[in-house]
Amino acid sequence: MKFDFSEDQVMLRNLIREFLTDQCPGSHVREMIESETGFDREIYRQFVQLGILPFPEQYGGGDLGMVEQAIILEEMGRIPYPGPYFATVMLAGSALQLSNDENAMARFLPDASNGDLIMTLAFTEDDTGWTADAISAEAALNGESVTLNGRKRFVPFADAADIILTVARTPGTSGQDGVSIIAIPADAEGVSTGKEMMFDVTSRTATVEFTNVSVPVENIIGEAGAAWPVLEHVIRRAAVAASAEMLGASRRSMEMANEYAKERKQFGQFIGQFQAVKHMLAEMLEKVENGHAAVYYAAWALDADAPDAALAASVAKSTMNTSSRKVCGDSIQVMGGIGFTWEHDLHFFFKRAKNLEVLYGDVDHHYDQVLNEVLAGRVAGAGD
Amino acid sequence: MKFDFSEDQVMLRNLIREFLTDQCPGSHVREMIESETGFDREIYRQFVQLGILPFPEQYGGGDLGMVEQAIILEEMGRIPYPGPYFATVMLAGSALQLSNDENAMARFLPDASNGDLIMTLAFTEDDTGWTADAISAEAALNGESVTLNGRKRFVPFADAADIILTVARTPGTSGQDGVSIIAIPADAEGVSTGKEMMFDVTSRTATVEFTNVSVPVENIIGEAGAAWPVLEHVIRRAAVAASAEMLGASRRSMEMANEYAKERKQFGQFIGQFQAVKHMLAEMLEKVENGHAAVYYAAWALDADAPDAALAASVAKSTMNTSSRKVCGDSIQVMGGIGFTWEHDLHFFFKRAKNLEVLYGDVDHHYDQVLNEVLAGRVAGAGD
Amino acid sequence: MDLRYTEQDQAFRSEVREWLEENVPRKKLETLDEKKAWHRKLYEAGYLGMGWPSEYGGRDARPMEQAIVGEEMVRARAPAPVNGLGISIVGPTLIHHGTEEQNQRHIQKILTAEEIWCQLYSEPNAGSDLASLQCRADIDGDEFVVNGQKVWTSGAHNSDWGLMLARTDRNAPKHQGISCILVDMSSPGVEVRPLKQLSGSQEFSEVFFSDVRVPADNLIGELNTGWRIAQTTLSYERGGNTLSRYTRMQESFNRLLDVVGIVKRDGAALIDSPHIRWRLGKVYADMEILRYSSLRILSRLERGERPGPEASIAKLHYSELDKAIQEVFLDILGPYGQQIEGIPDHIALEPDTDPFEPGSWAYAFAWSRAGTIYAGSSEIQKNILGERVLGLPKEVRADRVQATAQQASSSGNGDD
Amino acid sequence: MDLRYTEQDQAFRSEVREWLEENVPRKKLETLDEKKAWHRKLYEAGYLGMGWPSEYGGRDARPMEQAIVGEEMVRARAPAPVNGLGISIVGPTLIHHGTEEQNQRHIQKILTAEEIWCQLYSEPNAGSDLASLQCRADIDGDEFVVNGQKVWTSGAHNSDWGLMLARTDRNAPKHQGISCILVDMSSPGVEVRPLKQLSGSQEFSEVFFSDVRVPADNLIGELNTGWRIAQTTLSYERGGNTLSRYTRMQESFNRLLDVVGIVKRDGAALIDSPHIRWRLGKVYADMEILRYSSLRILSRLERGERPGPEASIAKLHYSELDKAIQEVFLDILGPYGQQIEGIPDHIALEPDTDPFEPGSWAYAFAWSRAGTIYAGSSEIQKNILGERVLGLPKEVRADRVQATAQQASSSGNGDD
Repeated sequence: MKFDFSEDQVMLRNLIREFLTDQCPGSHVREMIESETGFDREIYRQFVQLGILPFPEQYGGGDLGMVEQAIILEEMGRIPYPGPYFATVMLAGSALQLSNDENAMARFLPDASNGDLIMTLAFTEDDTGWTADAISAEAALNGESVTLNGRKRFVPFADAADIILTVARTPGTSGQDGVSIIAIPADAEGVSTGKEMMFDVTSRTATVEFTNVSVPVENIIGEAGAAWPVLEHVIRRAAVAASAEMLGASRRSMEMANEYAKERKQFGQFIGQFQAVKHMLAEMLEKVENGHAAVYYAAWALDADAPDAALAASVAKSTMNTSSRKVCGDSIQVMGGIGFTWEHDLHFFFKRAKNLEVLYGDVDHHYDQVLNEVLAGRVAGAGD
Repeated sequence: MKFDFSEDQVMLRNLIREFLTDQCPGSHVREMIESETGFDREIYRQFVQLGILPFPEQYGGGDLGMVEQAIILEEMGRIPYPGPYFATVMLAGSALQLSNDENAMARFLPDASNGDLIMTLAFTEDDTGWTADAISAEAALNGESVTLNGRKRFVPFADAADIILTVARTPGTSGQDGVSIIAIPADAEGVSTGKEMMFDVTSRTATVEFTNVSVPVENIIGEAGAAWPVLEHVIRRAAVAASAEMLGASRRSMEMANEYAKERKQFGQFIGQFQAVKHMLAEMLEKVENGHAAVYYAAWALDADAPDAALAASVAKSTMNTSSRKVCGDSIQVMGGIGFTWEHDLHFFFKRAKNLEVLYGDVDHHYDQVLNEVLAGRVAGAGD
Repeated sequence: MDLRYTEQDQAFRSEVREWLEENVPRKKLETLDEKKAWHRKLYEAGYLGMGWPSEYGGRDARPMEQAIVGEEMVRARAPAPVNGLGISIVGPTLIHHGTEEQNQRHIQKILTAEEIWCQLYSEPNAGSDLASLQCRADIDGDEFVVNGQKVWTSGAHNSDWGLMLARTDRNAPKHQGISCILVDMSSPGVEVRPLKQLSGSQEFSEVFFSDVRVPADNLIGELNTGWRIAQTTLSYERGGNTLSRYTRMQESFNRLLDVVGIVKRDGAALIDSPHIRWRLGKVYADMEILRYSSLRILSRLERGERPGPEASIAKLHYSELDKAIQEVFLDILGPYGQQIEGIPDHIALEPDTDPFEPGSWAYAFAWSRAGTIYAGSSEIQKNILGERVLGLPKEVRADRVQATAQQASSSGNGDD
Repeated sequence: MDLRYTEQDQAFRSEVREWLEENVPRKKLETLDEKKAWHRKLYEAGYLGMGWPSEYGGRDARPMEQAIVGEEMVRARAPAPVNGLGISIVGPTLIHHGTEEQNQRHIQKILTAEEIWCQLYSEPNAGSDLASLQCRADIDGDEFVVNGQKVWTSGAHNSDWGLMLARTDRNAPKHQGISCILVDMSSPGVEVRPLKQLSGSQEFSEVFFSDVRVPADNLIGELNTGWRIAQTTLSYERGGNTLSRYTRMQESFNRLLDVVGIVKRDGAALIDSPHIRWRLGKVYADMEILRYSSLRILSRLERGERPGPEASIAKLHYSELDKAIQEVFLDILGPYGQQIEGIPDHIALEPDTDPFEPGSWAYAFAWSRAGTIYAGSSEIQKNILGERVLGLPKEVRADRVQATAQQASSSGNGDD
């Protein structure tokens, strides 16, 4: 029973923190979010070249586990980093890896590992759920090609992506049957993107319309019509990854509020001397530390393929969904007016956490999953 | 627009408060709850003879409205008064009044108004819901008599009651159809009661089993098989009445905690000087004052037969359900160890409020009702 | 108890509603002139400053009539008057504390929006602890010389005049060295720098004062009595306006009801999700409580009572409630609730013409986070309730300890 | 990170489980002798004081092994050892601070329950502010003379000995005048009065001391160092036991799962209510967090770290969580959850043999309200976290202000 990070993991965290605080100070985050694409391509390239990717080594990755990805994403949450790492690596990359489609991996992962290829996953539609019932875009097989029609919303970094892994179903199917993942080049004929702008200014998304987009059948990732189990696993990984980002955003937010409470005086004393503020911060600390336990337990469980891996992922996401709104929100309350200004970085964390709350399952979705796992007996044994 | 009590209403409140603080000090409450029946028959008799009942004057009542009953019940909650007022007047009495069954009223209300007759309503069964679906006890008509079979649980003061108004359905019916209210003498053959003891030691209930209990058809209150609309109305009144009791329990509880916070010193200062305690009490005050607005609005709406009367009743009950647990619970937290002793009265309020939470609809039930009323457009107009 | 609207009130409501239907601008007011024109129109219809005495251009209207106008304006999606602070804060302050000359000079122009006003209270180091403000107004002959900085000044960029709290005696205990002064915002030495908020919009400014000369005649009331004047002023912010806050929430709720009938999640309309139904029921119940308690406050105002410390309950309640409700709205709406651009028409919070809320759920959400901070944070309100309503002893606080120590030291060692 | 149990731990767990299956009493322990016999049996099996050094009858067991025993005892519904405070508090205190003679005299008897111990700390006026205790132990020759009152003494009526904090110097600053003393509860002048709790049960007592004479040899450590000793003692209460608290919650949850499959509300099984499913999912998620964080604490203990102020997170977390969870259980169960007598067998919380929880949901609910008050209230824990973990400055508090004033006054007016 070792809950602490290994030495390698500590080194990884230090490496990432150093890189990001160096390359992405608040001033540069502001530049990036004002820019056309919303991120800095050069920083992104350098970042993925740090050798930290979960992809297999033969495709240029670092073969790192989910615990390591959680460490990386927690650090990203502390900036919060604006860029397509999550989209390329945690969404599209996970879909390729978990599909076990060697051809597709060989085709896309080496370039992605270089930072030359940006990918994303188009899952969400007008229906914003995270079960197979939410999918209605249609992919029709016509001999050697497949034709895609449908509209995807909130596609992360769709404007920047070269490849959009798109989730669609065989016409006439429903539920978990008939779901496929298809690699669509962003410049394919019939693909058009529409602007979205979110409350979380550090994340970019777009609406993508697919009108009779035709690609070769080789672009289907894994087996046609049988992608749901893969997607379920992708969403689970994404939920844990998002939880890690929310943890980073929460902890950084709390640290800022805590520093402020030690410096800001009102009524002749530091505001951190008022119990109202002190106790609020103590509650944040409790939530952050519990969140740490939840995120890393879940990441470990995925790596270990533990029987309670799905349960732990839902515990982590539902917990961070409720904690991060409280921690980031109360940080604003502690900092008062200054926390409400655009000039202070605090709102970035609040917004990033809020955005991640509704992605990869809200609390309703995950409490449902938790109970299902419990009723199915997929819980951790007490060592037996 | 007058939200304040009229002079008569203020006088009524003072009368009740004086009577109850006089007759039911904490010491006597303790004696009553230790006694066989759980209440003091003589005090009960004197109390109902104050002329405060909602029954029509011709049957010995005071013809008072729901606002007045809320005033009375709020005062009872401040003791909290242990006795069958709620069961006799608000449950059974309401059922008789709302049934518009003149014969039944003439038969029972005069004695009830004297305090000679104690009545109760047996609604809850093994299924503890508050819709018609919860009812499965059967009442079969055989010519001039009706035969009752079934088990009722949590029947208030069933041990003391002379008449048990029992809710049952015609065999073969379901839902809101076929529901009747039947007056069963407690000493009828086939009636047996089983002991229950509740966390709320100031309220008595019992399990009542009906085995082939046969009574004349005249004992059916109102029209046979058509009692559901009446019962729905009875439950609505009971929900508002219970909210008023919870309000009284909450306010009294808060007052005690507030007094304690002004007297108790720790770390050289009054604990009410700590923001943790001060803010907790301020939040209680907010809840209590909002509860007051909710309870009396709902009571007024019932009296005025306002279009939003059902909505307001559900708002009041759901609000007091969530507020009273917080107010009474935090009072214990403020008072610490002393609040956890049996010798201090504080726990009586906590327990009474907890008991009332699950009666006449929990929050799930009432939030459901609220939305239904809103979707049906049965809301208050803005003066139009 | 009688919670019916009187026939008189109902008639008045119909009149207001009719007038608004005919007069509310159908397009967003872009220019300052357009905004002033709308303000003036509202005034001329008798719907601004309506509680003021008729001698000052008001109509001695009852609190209920003011509340009705407030409600109906929300319902009609009428833009707020551009000189809102002039109407809600400055006018009443002048009426209570101004000289005849000051009132003659300003009140009519406040009503007509010829003069737009802002409130110069908060400072970077004086937020919750407003009385520690440091912006100085030093007397020099028959002028004040003002130096310092204000922050969180709403609408400063449009303002002609400001109502300022400034320190006029640096040696007095902090509450006793503050004065209330009228400042011409076009005076040399006044600099306004817009401040961008978390919401992305810029409703507030920082205002800097460098040797700004203000005629001594612009003092309100006595010198060094500004704190007491401001306390009265602040109380105008609380009380009768809670009903229109309720109405605003209800308008959003009704819009949400439309949306949840259309938008689907996991194949079913949102309204068919039991969890969403539960939340909608709870939110509506919570909103109704605000309505009931607003009616209770109005009933007191109608009886002629002034809002006392109990008004803190209303402030605490509606600001915390708004925060909770907006969060629930976003829970229900999923990513659509966080969309600022590109939001489908059938999901958008109907764009009203109020510049404060440009039509996205996210904006309303963002602003709800400010409500528990400004005009006395929730923590301050709880202190007020604890001490002034519940009668709890004041907390031991550094400034009080220091004041006591200074007093003891200045009075010698006599009471050892 | 590696969160698997080692093979060694798994083997140990199987061994413990097997032993408990064979040995846990099948009926409620009624008499003190029966309770002592069970305690002794546990000790002889090696499951009590197992972390103590072997020279004192322990087996130098690892924290994980202790946690496993704790978990398995809950799972097996094993009665708690009657001398629980002796094992958890008194023994470790003696091992760290006792003289060789004191240890020889008591430790073995603590392990065997020949001596049952209680903890004489809290007083009516010393709860959260324990250091303000007033119970006096005055030195008179080679004896202490003890006068005063203690309260919230758990198991006092059965106790042979008590570990007392008493004031031995009334002129010293409050933390520096307290000593830690062993008191024979059969001494003349000791009076135990049972105290009935909100739950209806009587686990605690008030204890009165009138001129009770205690040999000076019974002092633990140095005179007037009792506060420091008690601080170490209190830290034993926190830490490794959170896993068994989780296990207890999980046992209740599993029982609830049985019940909600059977009991109906409005015609449908409780488990079919989406709202109840939501609550069950949430409760389980919250419980899992407690398990994960317990494992994290255990992992630190295994590495040899002592629980520091972070242990306050665990205390705050499990006590507040228990309060929330028990409330949810009652929400789900409706009136059945509040039944104390007459509860149908298929709904009752399975009666275990633990005297603390006599099998009703209501009792567990009632006790959950005490958890945020005793052993450092939630408010105290938040202060500890704020000041000792987050490094926030201490609050301005009357006793500190007074101490500073006294210091200033006793050192003359030098630092004016």
